Amino acid sequence: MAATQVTGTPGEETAAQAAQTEGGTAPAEVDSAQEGHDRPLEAGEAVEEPQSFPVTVIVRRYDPEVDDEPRWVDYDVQMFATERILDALHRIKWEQDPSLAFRRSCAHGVCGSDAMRINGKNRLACKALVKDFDTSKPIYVEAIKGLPLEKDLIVNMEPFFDSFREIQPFLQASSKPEKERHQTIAQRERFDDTTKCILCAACTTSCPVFWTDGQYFGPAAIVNAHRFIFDSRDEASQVRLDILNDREGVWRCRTTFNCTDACPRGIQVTKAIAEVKQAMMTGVKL
Amino acid sequence: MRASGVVLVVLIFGHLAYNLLWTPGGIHAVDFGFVGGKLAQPFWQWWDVLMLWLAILHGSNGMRTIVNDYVHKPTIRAVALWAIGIAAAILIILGTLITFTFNPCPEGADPSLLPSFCAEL
Amino acid sequence: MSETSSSLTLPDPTPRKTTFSGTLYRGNEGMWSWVLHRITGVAIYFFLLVHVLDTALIRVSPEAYNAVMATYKNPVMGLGEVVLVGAVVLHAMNGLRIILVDAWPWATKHQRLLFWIVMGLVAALMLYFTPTHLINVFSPIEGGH
Amino acid sequence: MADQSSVTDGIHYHQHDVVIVGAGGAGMRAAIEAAPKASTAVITKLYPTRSHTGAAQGGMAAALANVEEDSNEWHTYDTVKGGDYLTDQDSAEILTREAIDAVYDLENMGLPFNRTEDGKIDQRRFGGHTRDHGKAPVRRACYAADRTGHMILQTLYQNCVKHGVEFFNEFYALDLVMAEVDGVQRVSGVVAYELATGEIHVFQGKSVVFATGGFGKIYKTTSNAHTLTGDGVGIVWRKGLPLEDMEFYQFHPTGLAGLGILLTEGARGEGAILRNASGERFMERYAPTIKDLAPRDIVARSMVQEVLDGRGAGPHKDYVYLDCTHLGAEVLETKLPDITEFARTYLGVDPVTERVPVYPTAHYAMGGIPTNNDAEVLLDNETVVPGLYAAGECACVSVHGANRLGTNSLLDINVFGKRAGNNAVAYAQTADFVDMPTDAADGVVKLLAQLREGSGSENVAEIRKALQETMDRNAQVFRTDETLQTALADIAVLRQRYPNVRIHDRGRRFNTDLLEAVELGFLLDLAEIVVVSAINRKESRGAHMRDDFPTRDDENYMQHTMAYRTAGEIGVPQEIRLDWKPVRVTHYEPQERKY
Ligand SMILES: Cc1cc2nc3c(=O)[nH]c(=O)nc-3n(C[C@H](O)[C@H](O)[C@H](O)COP(=O)(O)OP(=O)(O)OC[C@H]3O[C@@H](n4cnc5c(N)ncnc54)[C@H](O)[C@@H]3O)c2cc1C
Ligand code: HEM
Ligand code: SF4
Ligand code: F3S
Ligand code: FES
Repeated sequence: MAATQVTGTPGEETAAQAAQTEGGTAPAEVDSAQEGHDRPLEAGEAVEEPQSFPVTVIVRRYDPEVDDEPRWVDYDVQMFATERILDALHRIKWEQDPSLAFRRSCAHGVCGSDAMRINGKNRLACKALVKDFDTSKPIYVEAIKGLPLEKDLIVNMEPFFDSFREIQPFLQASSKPEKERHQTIAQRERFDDTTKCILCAACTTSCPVFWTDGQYFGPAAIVNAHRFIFDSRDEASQVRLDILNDREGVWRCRTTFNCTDACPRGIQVTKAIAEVKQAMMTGVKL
Repeated sequence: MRASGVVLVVLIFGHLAYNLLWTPGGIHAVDFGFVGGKLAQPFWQWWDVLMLWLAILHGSNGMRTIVNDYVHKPTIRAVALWAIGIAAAILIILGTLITFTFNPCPEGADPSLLPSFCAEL
Repeated sequence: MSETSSSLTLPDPTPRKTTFSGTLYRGNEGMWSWVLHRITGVAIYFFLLVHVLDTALIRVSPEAYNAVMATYKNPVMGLGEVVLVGAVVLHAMNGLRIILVDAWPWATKHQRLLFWIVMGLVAALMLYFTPTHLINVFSPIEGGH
Repeated sequence: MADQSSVTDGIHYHQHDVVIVGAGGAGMRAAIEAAPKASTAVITKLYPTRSHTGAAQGGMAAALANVEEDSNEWHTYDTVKGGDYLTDQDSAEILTREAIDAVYDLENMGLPFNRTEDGKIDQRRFGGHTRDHGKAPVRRACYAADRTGHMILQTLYQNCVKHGVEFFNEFYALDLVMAEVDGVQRVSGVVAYELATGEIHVFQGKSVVFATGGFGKIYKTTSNAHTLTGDGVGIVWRKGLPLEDMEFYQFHPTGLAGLGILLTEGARGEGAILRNASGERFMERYAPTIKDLAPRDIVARSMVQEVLDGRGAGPHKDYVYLDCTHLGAEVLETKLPDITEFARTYLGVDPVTERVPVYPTAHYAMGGIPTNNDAEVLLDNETVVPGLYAAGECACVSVHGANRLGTNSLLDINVFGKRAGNNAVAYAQTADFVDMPTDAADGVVKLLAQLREGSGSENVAEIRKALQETMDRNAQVFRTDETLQTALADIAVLRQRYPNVRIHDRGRRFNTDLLEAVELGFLLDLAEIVVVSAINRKESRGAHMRDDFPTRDDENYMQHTMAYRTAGEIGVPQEIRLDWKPVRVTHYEPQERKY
């Protein structure tokens, strides 16, 4: 479809409207590819009116003031394929049971509030699309594992942030430059991956080692240590390596890769951990 | 853990292969005579001792990790850790003693059970 | 006060309980290999305890030693040995994989592939070992050597 | 230093020199100044790293001239012109002058900016930022891929950790306590609700800084987080303090169609082009010189115009396209990775090969709590409330005038956040605590009890949805007296229904049901002020586009709106009095705005 050049002032009718199927990229139903994120929509694919359909969502609920044990509660909600699990939870909260408690804020995967276990895997509810699930079966939603459960899908995040704070997650550099410190593009690239972390805890709470006793620093803390260890401007890499050489440090990682699979930001978490381990053995290579 | 692991691969695979695969008859061949014959040679003595030490240290260390992971009650944890430690110590001492004090041709034993070289003594 | 009423309907006050609590975390290869590594590690450990003790009988008398060794030679134990060796092989190969993943960037990146390589190696080794060993186990005792 | 706490009658009392409400960019920037010098508490309803500053993508403007010639004077000009001459020009001068240090500060704190070949901070183009007074687009936005806000938020939080700032996470400030001392209204502290326990905390502070962010949730389609409900602005309003320029609400041109999730203007800065259904680059008609990089109000308006004229794309012809396909996978993956992923995840559209459906989305409040250049909150056109400060999106300095330029807000939160922190701590070092009235917490206790124990049958979510829908329909990019009156009437009905909301969660712990009801109260208040202010401004300026008064009227309206609440409580209609405040002009006489 050639781009028709239109001249004239806004408001003038143009003859170019017939051409509107180009690209065919309405927010319409796409298909239910199982794990198919990032799948581009074929140009020209038919645009259909989206249809809603019923989905059963089973939420593991817990009210500390009433329940001794968490319990599973089912809800039936009407969903569109392009919606997210967060929309389902909102629909439950806003239309069926307002007492359902969960955290959320940005709703598009950048604030890290809504990590939860959906069908047995840690995801951000706002990045888990209904179309990626088999909706002929119920979808199970429960809190992330390994942190103290507070209510419904809310856990106590303090232990998680404590580990984060322990690795001295801030730039330590003695000189005070007049303007910016310099850093080459390659040096900046070296730690790019780990700067993406939004501290959602999806990784740490997917780690089987973390579940065992919760003492392990956890992948998120290591990721954030990595971000500074490999920053050419930082001078305290050794301090962080020493902290992580602790018995609850990197060596407790058993390379199960659950963290890498869970990270909603696509950070190569296990790789970062391995790089920290290597730095401990052979020194930091920037 | 990792270093001992690498060495153990060689040792254990050698051990298994020699005892179960490369010896004609495999497991059936393993008896006093066979083992005694092996333990009479310094090469196998050292091989076995090293394997024993490493395996026990490696295994006990692994068990220690596992106990630390899953046993949260301090008393039970302490008991379990002690048990692992004591077991490791006993086994290492016992195993080492046996390997080096072992007499392949004990007095008064049925000669048919002994390694063939005993007959030459 | 306004009379507008809400369309909100509350669910059953006693919600239907399902029979289980907490789902199993659905990890991938890495997690299951770790579970296997752990299980095989513990299994081998306990076998090792027994194995050192039985070997110690060699110091007691040839008869005593041969008596325990005889138990290893019965066919049920023979199958057990296959499982045991399987565990050792799996543990060992996976142990090597873990070491590689920690130390070698290529392995970290291609851990999934590496897992299947390990599985392949384990299968190959066991395909070699199992028949050889089982033939020995089930073949009549030739006696002597 | 004061740093004590106690419990009386189930209410917790704390004392800190400086109390900061909000832990977004502005709040934490203030905390970094205040915490090393005085006992500082930061109260925040979200964990700091969950704040919406983290969603900002494109960049932060500063005339560093790292990649091409630039000056802060040009930056000032752009800011003033971008704000359609409603910007207070002395404030804009401060903003652009201190911009340079603000960027260096962040870099020195560790922010990983993208770099140029020679290792300096890289810069990119952004809407409305030009060379030499409008000659051509200029590279002024310092950026870190398309996660600049994320990096700012993380860096500031990291530095708060470094300084050991004391955070009260998931504490909802619900009231401001003021008391009269020697005939002057002074600030005494803040009352907050602890989400985890349902307990009330009273924070006494010598100075209080509000940095609670925006209120995009008055609209349905918005780039703002669910939690941006304007609590801080609402609290100040309910205290009888004025709000400034509330009719100016910015719509960002490129929200993902139907969802409102933002695609940064940085995409157009990198060369992406807006096209209508027929593929025409329509911005050439509306802004011949800088085309797709015109300021947001102009681009958003042009897009809506295209759709109204039937040139929209899609089955309902209700959006246009953002075309990035010519940028190549390389640029998209390295400079715009996040938005590329958003389009893929949420629309199933791959920007590398396909055009992305976009439509304007409610984005940014130019208006808010009026402050002077020292971030001190004003009680009328000049008088400050001693000890009370505001910064960030909740404040109106006003550096953004009638329309904020992209990248100027991340700048605003850093420049004025820092000023607020510095001034608040300086004030705290000289002032005494103002006695906390014994009934300080009563207002909040009453408000919560009223909501919690209400026996009505209204549903919070339904009222909120109705509010958002009427705002989307009637107080959006184009408005007329008629649509605004409709919105006002709708809001009046919703305000009447509000006291009858029913809270289903009767528990104390993590009662998000209760808090959504409280937040709705603020949304209703603010939406009404937006609409009332908009009705009153019978001209078109910046983001405020009146179809019935399509031109700018400097004669009558080149002044800020000041709204005051004269009466009103829950269930009682509010009475709003409007007044004007002159615009401070230094160098730039109003001109027609052409790009
Ligand atoms: C998607 C998006 C992209 C953007 N991109 C850019 C960009 O590229 N460049 C640019 O310059 N600007 C951009 N902006 C605008 C800019 O990001 C925001 O205006 C700015 O970050 C606001 O910062 P803040 O500190 O004022 O508020 P926020 O970061 O929103 O923080 C508000 C804080 O207040 C707290 N809070 C709120 N209410 C309460 C309460 N009742 N009690 C206690 N705490 C409370 C919250 O917990 C939070 O910590 C963007 C905005 C959005 C939405
Ligand atoms: C054959 C060669 C062997 C290799 C290459 C090997 C390798 C390893 C490695 C690398 C680990 C560390 C796992 C990790 O950090 O995730 C480990 C753990 C362990 N190994 Fe071995 N091992 C071998 C033999 C043995 C033997 C003979 C035993 C039993 C005595 C044993 C018992 C254990 C146990 C109990 C663990 C702890 C498992 C855990 O913590 O999850 N291993 N092994
Ligand atoms: S590394 Fe990934 S999963 Fe872990 S906290 Fe950071 S963003 Fe979340
Ligand atoms: S899940 Fe845990 S074991 Fe290591 S690879 Fe990740 S931290
Ligand atoms: S709501 Fe912000 S990450 Fe999901």
